Parts: sequence; structure tokens; C-alpha cells
Amino acid sequence: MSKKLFKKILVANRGEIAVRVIRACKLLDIPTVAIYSTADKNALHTLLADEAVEIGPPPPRESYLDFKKIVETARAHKCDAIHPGYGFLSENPQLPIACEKARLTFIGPSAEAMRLLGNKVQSRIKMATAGVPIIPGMKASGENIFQFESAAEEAGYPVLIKAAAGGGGKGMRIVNRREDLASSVEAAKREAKNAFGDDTVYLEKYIENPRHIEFQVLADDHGNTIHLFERECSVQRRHQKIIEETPSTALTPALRVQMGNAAVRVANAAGYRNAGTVEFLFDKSGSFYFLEMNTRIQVEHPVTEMTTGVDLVVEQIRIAAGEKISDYVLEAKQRGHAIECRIYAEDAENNFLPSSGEILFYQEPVGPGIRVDSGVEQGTVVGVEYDPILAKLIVYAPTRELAISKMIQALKEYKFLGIKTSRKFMIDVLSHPEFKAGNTYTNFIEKHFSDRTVDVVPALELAAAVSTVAMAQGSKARPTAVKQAKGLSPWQTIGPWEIGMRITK
Amino acid sequence: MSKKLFKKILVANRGEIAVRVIRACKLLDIPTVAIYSTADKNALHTLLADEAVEIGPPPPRESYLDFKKIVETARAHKCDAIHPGYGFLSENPQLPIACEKARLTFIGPSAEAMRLLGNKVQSRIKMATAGVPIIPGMKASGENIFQFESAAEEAGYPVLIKAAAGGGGKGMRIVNRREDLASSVEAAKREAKNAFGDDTVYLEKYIENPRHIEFQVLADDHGNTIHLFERECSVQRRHQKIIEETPSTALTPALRVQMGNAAVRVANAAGYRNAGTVEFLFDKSGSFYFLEMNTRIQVEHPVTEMTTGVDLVVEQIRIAAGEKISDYVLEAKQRGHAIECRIYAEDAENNFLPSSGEILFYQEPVGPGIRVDSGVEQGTVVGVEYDPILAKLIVYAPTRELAISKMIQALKEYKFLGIKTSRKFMIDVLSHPEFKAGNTYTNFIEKHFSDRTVDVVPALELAAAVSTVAMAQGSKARPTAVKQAKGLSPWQTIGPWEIGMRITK
Amino acid sequence: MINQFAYNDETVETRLKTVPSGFEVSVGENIYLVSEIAPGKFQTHLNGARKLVCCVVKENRSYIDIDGMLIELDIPSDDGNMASSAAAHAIAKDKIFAPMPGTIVKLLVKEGEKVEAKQPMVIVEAMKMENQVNSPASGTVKKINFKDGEQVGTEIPIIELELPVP
Amino acid sequence: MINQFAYNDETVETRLKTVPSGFEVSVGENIYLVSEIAPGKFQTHLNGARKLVCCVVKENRSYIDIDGMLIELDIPSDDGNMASSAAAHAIAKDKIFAPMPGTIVKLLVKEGEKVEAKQPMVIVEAMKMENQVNSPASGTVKKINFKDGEQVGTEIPIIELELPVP
Repeated sequence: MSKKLFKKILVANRGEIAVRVIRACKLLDIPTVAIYSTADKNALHTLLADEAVEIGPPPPRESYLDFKKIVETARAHKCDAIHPGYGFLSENPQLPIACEKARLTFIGPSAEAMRLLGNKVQSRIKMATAGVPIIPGMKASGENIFQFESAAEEAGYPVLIKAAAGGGGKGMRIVNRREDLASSVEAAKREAKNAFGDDTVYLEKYIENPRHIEFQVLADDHGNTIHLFERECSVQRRHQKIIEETPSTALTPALRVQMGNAAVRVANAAGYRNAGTVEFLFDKSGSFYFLEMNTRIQVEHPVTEMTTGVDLVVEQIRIAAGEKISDYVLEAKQRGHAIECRIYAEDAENNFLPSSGEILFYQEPVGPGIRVDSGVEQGTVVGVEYDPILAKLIVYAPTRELAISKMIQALKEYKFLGIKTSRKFMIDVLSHPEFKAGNTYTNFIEKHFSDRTVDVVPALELAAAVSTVAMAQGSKARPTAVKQAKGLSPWQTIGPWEIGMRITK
Repeated sequence: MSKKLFKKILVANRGEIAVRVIRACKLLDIPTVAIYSTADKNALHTLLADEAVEIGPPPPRESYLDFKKIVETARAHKCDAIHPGYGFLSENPQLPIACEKARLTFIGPSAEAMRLLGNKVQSRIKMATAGVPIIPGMKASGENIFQFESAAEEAGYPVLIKAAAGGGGKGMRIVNRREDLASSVEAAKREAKNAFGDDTVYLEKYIENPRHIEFQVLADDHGNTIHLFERECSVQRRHQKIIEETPSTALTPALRVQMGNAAVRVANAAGYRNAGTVEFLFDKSGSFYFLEMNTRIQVEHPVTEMTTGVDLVVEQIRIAAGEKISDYVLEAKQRGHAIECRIYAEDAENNFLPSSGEILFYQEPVGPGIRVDSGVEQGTVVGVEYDPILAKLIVYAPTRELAISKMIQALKEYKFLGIKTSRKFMIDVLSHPEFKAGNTYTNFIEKHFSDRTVDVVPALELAAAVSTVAMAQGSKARPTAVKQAKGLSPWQTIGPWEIGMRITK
Repeated sequence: MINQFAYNDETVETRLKTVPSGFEVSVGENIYLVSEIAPGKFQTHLNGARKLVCCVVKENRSYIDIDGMLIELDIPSDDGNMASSAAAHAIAKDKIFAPMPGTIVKLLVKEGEKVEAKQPMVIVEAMKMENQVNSPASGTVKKINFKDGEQVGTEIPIIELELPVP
Repeated sequence: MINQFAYNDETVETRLKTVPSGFEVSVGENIYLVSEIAPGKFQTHLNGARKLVCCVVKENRSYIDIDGMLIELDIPSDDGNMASSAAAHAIAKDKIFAPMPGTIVKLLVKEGEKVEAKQPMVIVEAMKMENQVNSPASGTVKKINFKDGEQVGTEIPIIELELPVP
């Protein structure tokens, strides 16, 4: 590099995003310090970094959320910047404040912009003033149940309870009837407290079955604020995005310009710097509403990277170092189609319960236009301490049709044994005619997959046959030699390999 | 897919290109038949295809070059098309002829275009007539040594002996002095005979230290002939490309248009259809000369794919099915920078002798903008029967500087144990200031790396330390317990990890 | 040799035979040709059709991936019981276990209460998400072993049911 | 325990000690902390600096990758000889072996001829390429074991040299 942007960067995160940030630093020839809790000793991000420092025990509050210890570690290891990733401290204004005091650069927005946008209530009001359309609802956070009740009456049911500090669907509840309001507020507060350390929640009108469309924004110190087009994130389960894509099938070129301009207006109104994302709800009439601005790199940033050719994490680091947004980024255009699937450690066949355990076998899919952002390897023990996102699978293809085809193939080739993942569920979602038709709304999963069943019966014979050989080849498990053969198996396949989803498990 | 392009495709190749073609077919939902020689049983390409058929013993002439048996296999397995990949039969006009007779579609140009362009002598004359600049030299192939001698005198030494059927540096010899002419012609004929089954060679003026710049061309049945910009392939060893990149640092926008138009003129003059590559020599004065047109997909096609967003193999298949070139391809532009390194099974530290053996440990690099086109896996036994190319590592980054940085990092993370590869050599080439400056000419390796030495001594202690633990953890190898400790090791490191290249091995 | 595997409350039997190209496994009326091509990766043939399958066996449980679909088979131990507790839990409909270690957020039923199948019984927090656990069958709540706010593992059932005699 | 490794004509000795976090290996004056983090992947520490190294041991040879640089160490067997023929060949300067199985295209020297170090001696074709094999040292050609056009393996030297007494 002609000029070194930073001397050394501490990456204040774990999992795939810590790995992603470390890779960007390597590209820029900047050494990195990884931090890890005792649960993450020898995790992938600790191995990739130039240095790795144990920061505390597994509970996040004693390790990844302990910003004082993190800033001290950065100073002690001669770092001059901290990258927060997403989640954990990434949207906590205390970190940029502590960084400033310690003369470290925080790779992200100012504490002020973060505080404004982190408060969903205040930012709603601010953006309404700036002429950006917002969703009807509370003008302040709710103090007691009566305020929620009256606000709900005014907006009309269904309504949505949201964490003021929220994000990622945590501390969020839809309420259809007055009877459920109190318990939902209670549950949302509990989740918000646990996830963000802040139990403030508020209420707004629930927009039924919208699309969730967001715009990537970049802003530098030189007066440039730009957007890098949209990401459609409508396919969600429990308000958690599971599949993201770009471009959105819903946007016309005119709407794209209109929403992109609104996103830039939001960033400017907030005095925003660095990378951020402006989220909109997009209803069936084609109206859009400002939802919130996320003041960090998003989980789904790779689909933007694959279609625009921009390296967003590199730009984050450059902007934080006071550089101008790169010229090629200012001129970036959309090209082709990209889709991301989040691979969660969860049992999609059993009410999406979180799954934990050792990854006994692991193999990533490969091929042109396939990208895996992973925080795990074979042998990684997935615990219960952290978010269940294991990896992200991203594909690029010239057209949406080819991208869907490539993603299905890649999901089939992505192997995880030992823990349950959402791969098969993703394959079913992507194969659905309504997904292929681009009819993706936030109720997509609920509507089409609430009674999903997977028929494993036709595959059991094959599974047993392979298991028999696996055992014979030196596994430690000892099979029973049963006394006598029984009659015909009830598991006979209908035809070889015709493994489908017919009977409910 | 709305319309199936082919019912089933036989892939008449092996290794990474067979894998690449099978992946493209999967994307288009077209089943595939792989063929394999007995040396390739359970090779990666056979496992990925829907069906795999043994075609004969290891020698290519009895398997991968046996076009009659291949066409019969395609018919027997209900294929309606054959993709030849590169190498083997890909430029042999007998295959498209046999396909036509068997009512199979050959995914490539017509036998006529192939025959014309395959004969380097005839195509030179044809292109000169079409107004494309050619290199001075023989107007026909040489029959006896006297013809070579007089042609060499006329062109002036140094001259180049080339196989009329040639490609890939085989059957090629530079001759500096009259005394060496006869033996070089003899050696070139031997290699040409072995590689192409045709010992015809000819002579042309040797352009000293040019750049090798080629243009990707696509032509369909609907009157569209386009180019997809250049690939700079100047970094060669023994006339074999080892690093390719795009865009070329040497081309101005005006030259790019001029050479691109010349490439389209070449394809049209030859009545070309499907994907092909027009190669030019580019000398220091900025003049360019038609070298040859390769009538197949190239080894280095991925760098074009990563910068233009086009899937070239998908387009090959579409064009062969009679489709028009996709609209997005007709409008494709260059974006960012891509570099490819060919990973050969060879010992760069020992005169690049071919290496063979079992791949005992294998791990591909991962990360944004990294693509590996590989034909091997852990456990693959690399034999001596075929070309020593194991895999291709391709990176994309917004700028050339970042692409070089990403490639060096990826090469360091690409692990092969058990056989020697050219990875470390590639790292040294990419790290060279003249490479970084873009001063790449065909003599680059000879000029800067003819006396390359690698100093492993500082790394030997570390290697021995790790080996000790690897052995202690259950390897079958039994170390000797020596009687008595010796004095200080002569291998002490200068400092930890300062592993460089100082002393000649 | 005859091997037995269990999936939920069903069992399947296989017979293994070594052949030069790998193994022949009979399952019901079908004969599968199986060979391991790399650690954990198996090539199988049935009536000429071919399939690649990944499989790892660990602690009396076999993990199989077929085109992204995960199947876990239990390998009964010598005394005929399921060795893995997860397998045992999957079959026992009268015991409600936590899906994974976590915290009891709220119990939604009381001892002695009659419950329907699929009725919500308890909310358990794990991995930052609240997970609702439903009743696997209709019956009566016999015993509750935990209180709100308590840590729960996967060894002791949270709730024990009394099922009606079929 | 003391272990010995050989690289070309040099040797290195290591002493292994088990510690709770993995292993301590003494080499010369340095002590390396080494732990295996995945099969074939090792984490090492020396004076606080950390490095990841890949290593596989097979048949008295250890294969190591450090940042893309490959090192192969020979592990002497009990009788003190190099077990691997490649290792033996690397040290023997008086014998010229084919780099890999192939065909002798052309012998460029005769028995009794005096040769210089680096002088071309024979052209061997393997993997479709002609490879020129040069003399490892100055000396006299003592014996040639193959003729033009013959197949050659890696067991028998193509050419044997007589080296001058040092």
C-alpha cells in the first residue's frame, strides 16, 4: 500500500464477521488483534488474526460487551483503531466515546449519530422532520401499559412492539388483540434487556405483509454521501432475516432512485459518517416508510459487494482513516443478481430450536460466483452462548433465475454434520414457486411454510446403508448384532433417490 | 429454466475444466456424463457429474483422445451435446465432424473454422488478407531444414519454431543462432508429435520481450460477434502462461477498442461461432500482431468472468443451443481487477520438474473475491499421465493493488502437502516490484527469476518443531532416538518467523 | 452381519458384505453398493443410479447428509437401549425436555393440569431467543421439575406427563 | 525424547516435552510451544509470536507448509539411513536419477566423458514436457544405465558419476 491507513486494528467481535474484517485488514496490509472469550479459544477468527487476546469468560457482558476491557486491550497491543463488526458493541455509543478518550479511531459513525439512530423513537421523529415518510405510531417510548394501550387504539390493531435499542427481530412482538398487549410488552422488554441491556420498547402500526427493502449508504468526511442500491430482505422468520437478495424484484428504476435519495437524506439528517443501512418497509401500494438506520456493517452486506464490485469493509476502514470514498465506489453500478442465505445452527424440522454440538464434518461449496463467509471449521464446537449464525452463503449469477439455481446447488453441496442447520429449509424456500416468481413479503415463511413437512422416510434406507459402511470402516460406535432378520423393511424407497417431502415427520 | 437447452451433456475432459463445465450444466439444470480413464477413477469430475463412464486406460490416446469411443458413449448415454473443455480433443476438427454424424451438438466452433485456425500457417495468411497485422515469417509450414534456414535468414535471428497445430508452448523453440536451428526443429517436431499427433512446424520472426495480450470473443448464430475485453498473459515460463490478469496495464482505452475490433475481425474472417480467444503480441512500440485464435474456452477465462460478470461456459452452451448471446453479455463492461495463478504440480525450487504423488493435506483459501477452480481434493493421487495443472486460483478486487495483495494472501492460505506446487514461486513473482509496477513482458520470469533462490534455513527449526509434534500425535513414522544431544544447531533462526529468501539452496 | 438403526420409533436393518469395489449393503429388498471415497464421503450405487452421501458416526449415532437433508440415526447399544439421550427423548412422549441448555423463562402449565397436544407448556431461553416448547401429546401434567428463572439442562425433563392408556 | 530430522545434507534435533496446553519443543536455543488445532494444522508460539503451520507425516517424511513455502524433512530410520529414496537421491551427488518416471529422449554425455557441474546430461520426457537434467557436480561419467527411447523409473540412476576426491 502506498499509505498505511492504520498501524493495527482490534476486531471487537467473533464468528464470521470477525473473520470478514480480518480478511479486509490483511488486504490492506494492516495487522489485526482478535479478542476471544474462553468459549472461543482456537475459533477461526483467533487463528486468522496476527494476535489473539483472551478477553473474558463466555457470557458476552464479561467479554465481547466489556468495552472498557476491549479499549484497554487495544491500547496495550498498540492498536490505533477498533472495528466493531455487527451485533455486540457495534451500535453502543459508549464504544466510540471510550475510543476517543483513548485516542483510538472507532471504525463507524460518531457516538452522536449512533445515539440518535439507535433510539428508534427519536430517529423516527427526526426523519419525519427531514421529509422522509415514517410509520404511524408512538412519538415517544412507552413508560407504562396504559400508554401502549392508548397508542394501540389510536394506530389500530395489529400493532408492533419494538425495542428502542433494537435490531435483528429481538425484543419485537406483533400484537393482534388488546388481550395480548401486556404479555407481549413484557416479553419484548425481557428480550430487549437481554439482547441490548436496555428494556425500552415502543409501539407502532403494524404494516401487514410488506416487503423489507434497505439501502446501503456510505458517507465520508469530504462531503460525499452515496447509496449503493438496495437489498431485499423480506424473507424473514420471527422477524429475523434469513434470505437477502439484490436487486429487489419490486423496484422500478424510478422507485430505486426515489428510495435511494431518501436513504441519502436520512444519512445526512443524522450527520452520518462511514457505512450504514437505511431500512424501509415497502407496502403493496408501492409506498415506502423509513423503518430505521443501522449504524454498522450489516450481516447481508456481501450481496451488495457481489453486485457492485465494492469492498464495503475496505471502504469502512478507508473512510475511518479520513480518506475520500474511492472513485470507483462513487461510480458503482448494479450488475447481475446476488442472494445470501444465513446458515443458522437450528433445527428447521423441529420448530427451529437452536442446535449445538461439535461440527463433525464440514465442507464448503465451491465454484464460480460462490462465496462463503464462515466463522466455523470442522471440529468447531457450537455452543449456546452466542447467536446461532454459523456462516453465510452468498452466490452471484448474471440473472435471478441462475442465482437461485446456483444457491440451491450450493446449499446441497454445503455439508455440516453433527449439528442441525437450516440448509434443507433454505432449499425448500428457494425452490418455492412464489419465491421464484419474486413474490417475497415479510409473511412469506409464515404463509407458505407454517405447515412444512419433510419426508425423510425414502432416504432412510440409503442413510442406513451408508451408516453401515461408515461403522464398518473403523468408527468407535459398536452396532448391535441382532439375532434374526425381520421381514420387509417399511422404509423401502419408492424408487432410487426419489427423496422428497411428502409425509409429515 | 423456462427452456432446457440440452437434454444431457457429455463432458469430454478431466480435471478442473471438466469440473467447471459440470458446474455450469448444473446451473442450467442439464444433467451431465463424465468420462474417465482408469487413472481418474473417483476423480473430482467423476463425482460431480450425474453419471460417470470409464472410457479407457490412462494414455490419452486410448481414452480422452479417443473421439470415436467418446461419441459412442454420448449416444449410449442419451446425450445430445458434447463439451470438449480445453486441451485433449477441444481443437481437433474430427470431434465436431463425428458429433455431426451422430446428431450430437458440439459445443464449440465448426470443424471448418477449427481447421483453419488450428493451422497456424493458414490462419496467418487469412488474417493478413483480412487486414489484421501478422508477424513476419514463413508463408507455409517447413518441409525440410533448408526451408527453415532460408526463412530464418530472411526474418533474421532470433526466430521462433512453432507447431502448426500448437498451443500452450508445446512444440515451440526460440533459436538464436543458425547452429541451433536443426536440433530445435527436431525437438519441436518431437514435442508437437507427442502433444498434438502432428509434427508440422513453421518459423516466424521472434518478437523480443513483447506482451502477450488476448481478447475473449463470443459469436452466435444471430449475427452477433463481440469481444469481452483483454487478458494480459505475459508472465510465462517456457512459453506456458502462469499468471493472467485483466485489465492489462499496457492498454489505453483507444488501444483496447482498436485491438478488440481486430479480434472481432479475426472471428468474422474465420466464420467463427461460440467462444474463442484471439491472441496478440504487443511490442514496446505499442504495435500488435495477430498470433493465433484459440478455438475453445481458455484456461484463463475466469479473470474475464470476474471482471465482466459474464458466465462464459453458460454462454458457450446457450450459443451452441442456437440461442442469441444474452443481452447482459452484449452490454458487459469491465469492472475492477482480476488475476489468475495456475497451480502446477511442479517443483519451482528444482528447475520446475514435474511433481507427482498423493495430496496428503489440501485446503483451499476462502474469502470475498476468491475463486478456486480445482480438479483435486485431499487424497487425490497426482500422476504423471496428464498435464500438471492442478487448480487455478483467481481473485477479484476493486484495484490491481488490492488484487495483488489478495492473491498473495490467498496463495499463502492455499495448502497442498505431499506434492510440490508453484505456490511459493507465484508469491515471489507477485511480490516483485516490477510485477507490481505492471512491467510484465514475456521474458519477465527469465529476466527476474532465472537465479531465484529460496532460503528455507530460517524455517527449518519451526518445521522440525511442528514435525516433532505431528509425529508424537500418532503418525506411523517412527523417529530415531539418537544417543546424545549435539551442540548448537546450525539452523537457529535469526528472529522468530523472519523467514525469507537469502541463501541459495 | 446384521446391523440395526433407529429413527424416532422406527427401526431399519442392514446386512453388510465386503466386495472388491467396496461394500454391498442389503436393506429390505435393495442392495446398495457403497464405497468411501474420502473420509466421511461415500459413493453409493443402487440399480445403476449413483449418489454421493456424507456420513460420520459418533457415540452410537450416525449423522448423514443427503443433498442438504440431514438424517440422524441411532445405533442401539448392546442392551437394546438408545445410548444417546437425544434419541431417547425423541421417542419418550411423556417427558418434555429442554431443546438445549438454557433458562426457564415461564412455565405455562401447572401440575395436575390437563393439556392438549401442541399446547404451549414452557418458554425456554437459549442463544438469546425465547423458544416455546409445546406438548408432544394430550395428557395430564404429572410433575414439574423446574421453576421460572432456573437453569435447565437436557438430562432431566422439565415436565413429566401422564398419557392416557391407548 | 530426542528426534532427528534431515534436510539435504544437514540434520536438526528436537526435544519434545508434553505441557498442559500442548507440547514444548526445544530446537537449538529456542523453545516452541506447539498445539494441533485441527488434523494437520498446528499453532505455534515462539517468544510470544504466533504462527500457523500445516504438517503431515507419512512414511519417514514430514511435509510442512509455512505461508505457502513447502519444506520436506526426512526422518532417519533406526539404521540411520534415509528411508525415502527421494531423500537419498537428494544427497547422492554421484548419481543422476530421473525426476519422475518418463522416457529418455536423448543422452547428451558418454561413459568416460568429463563433465562440469550444471552441464546438461540427459533429456527426459514426462508429463508431455521435455525436462533437461543437469549434472549436480563436476566429475567423470562412470556408467550410463539407459539408452535413448527407454522407459526410466526413479529407482535406478540414469547416470553414475565418479567425483574427484575432495
